[in-house]
Amino acid sequence: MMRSCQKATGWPYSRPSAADKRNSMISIVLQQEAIDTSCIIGETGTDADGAVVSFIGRVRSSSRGKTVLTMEYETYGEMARKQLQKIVEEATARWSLTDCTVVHRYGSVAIGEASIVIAAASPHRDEAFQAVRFIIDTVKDKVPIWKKEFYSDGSSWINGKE
Amino acid sequence: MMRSCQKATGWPYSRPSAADKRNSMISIVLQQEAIDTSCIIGETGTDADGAVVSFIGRVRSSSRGKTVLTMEYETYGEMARKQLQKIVEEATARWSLTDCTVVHRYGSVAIGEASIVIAAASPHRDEAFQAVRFIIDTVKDKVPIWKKEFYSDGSSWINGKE
Amino acid sequence: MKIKIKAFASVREAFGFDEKELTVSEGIAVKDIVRQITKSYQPARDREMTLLYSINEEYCQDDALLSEGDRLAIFPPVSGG
Amino acid sequence: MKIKIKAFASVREAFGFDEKELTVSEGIAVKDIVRQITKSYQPARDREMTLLYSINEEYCQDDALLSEGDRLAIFPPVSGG
Repeated sequence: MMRSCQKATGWPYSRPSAADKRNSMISIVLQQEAIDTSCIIGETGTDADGAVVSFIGRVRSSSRGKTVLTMEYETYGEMARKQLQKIVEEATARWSLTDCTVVHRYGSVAIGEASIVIAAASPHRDEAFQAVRFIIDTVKDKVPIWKKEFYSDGSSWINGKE
Repeated sequence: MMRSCQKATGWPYSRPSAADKRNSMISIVLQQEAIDTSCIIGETGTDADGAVVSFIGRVRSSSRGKTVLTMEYETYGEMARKQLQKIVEEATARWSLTDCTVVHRYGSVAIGEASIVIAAASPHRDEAFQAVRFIIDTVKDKVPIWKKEFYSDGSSWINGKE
Repeated sequence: MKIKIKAFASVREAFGFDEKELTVSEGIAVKDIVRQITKSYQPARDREMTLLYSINEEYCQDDALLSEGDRLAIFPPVSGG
Repeated sequence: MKIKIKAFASVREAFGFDEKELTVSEGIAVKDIVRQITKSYQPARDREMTLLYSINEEYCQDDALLSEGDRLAIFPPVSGG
């Protein structure tokens, strides 16, 4: 399901899935460009959806007491997309989402910019809340992406959850 | 805290509060105009925030088996603003939010349009998720706003939670 | 003493007004006013609606007492969001 | 048989390569390959990193066996999001 706002950038990825059969829409994108957050959130959901819940993960200016100048994300692209697809399919089936989009950046991401955006739509709010929470928690646990923080006096890989 | 995207429309409301003293930003808006969802979500949060969670409540095309043509929201404005402010102040204090915006519409709202947008920013995601969930649940329970659904063959007030 | 009464949504339609001023006796309770209103508005009584109340924009119970100049609001369970 | 090895993030830096082809004996396990690599890359062994593995883009344990043409990836705990 290619959306207008993703045509210009990124890497839309879709394949036939259990979710598709129930007329759910799933979009998984890994991209180097800045994420057009508004566009993604605004275009998620149909007239049957009463709720759109979204999560925006942003690069913070400080991390464990140190001032972060910039962040670099490295990804194992093929595996990251497979894992993301699996996670979103599971969430879609479990909470009967009608529409779900996940966009994750790689490469250099500036302070305040979004590193990840998740948007999920469902007829009622409880499902969308639970699904988005599940997706971000599972992404942080399973998807092969790593961040490296750059400080004025060096840099450091973040291994695992902070 | 007046934001650029709210200047044109709506009714920004703020008063000195416990939350303000901790440098949190709170915006409460009741407006008749369509909500600029992207703008609100995009402008919520600072460089210290790693997470922005948002909830968009939208008018659904069907409700308990009936096709809804349009929705009308009636509000007790003065009390609704007081209640919203109280709810958001409580959430801000309880989950240490740095920034939180709630915009609710009144008057006629078309199918697919947002009736409410809530956006909350915090350094870590757990707080923002919990706060947004608390706010929407409490809004639906406490804030004096009522909706009336219009069908092809009549209309119906929705009293209390569906 | 004088008080202001507001009604909203289905209650407003049942009562047939959205705002009116009423002259009532000192220290009257919310429920006495409601009884008086629903007596004269037959449709409202028939519906047996759940009613909520606020005085000066704060929720109150039906045994709350009113003072000169108070704004009493009567409305059904809310359904915003 | 030939397999492809990929390394990421801190493991990539410690190993000093991001991708290489290796000729190994049939039915070798992930841990045997890792032992061989960390032997020749002193810094990696010193760090005592927690390592995660995948074969052909699916997570696996270190006792998983490799087949001709497999893509083995070795990386530290993930930190995306």
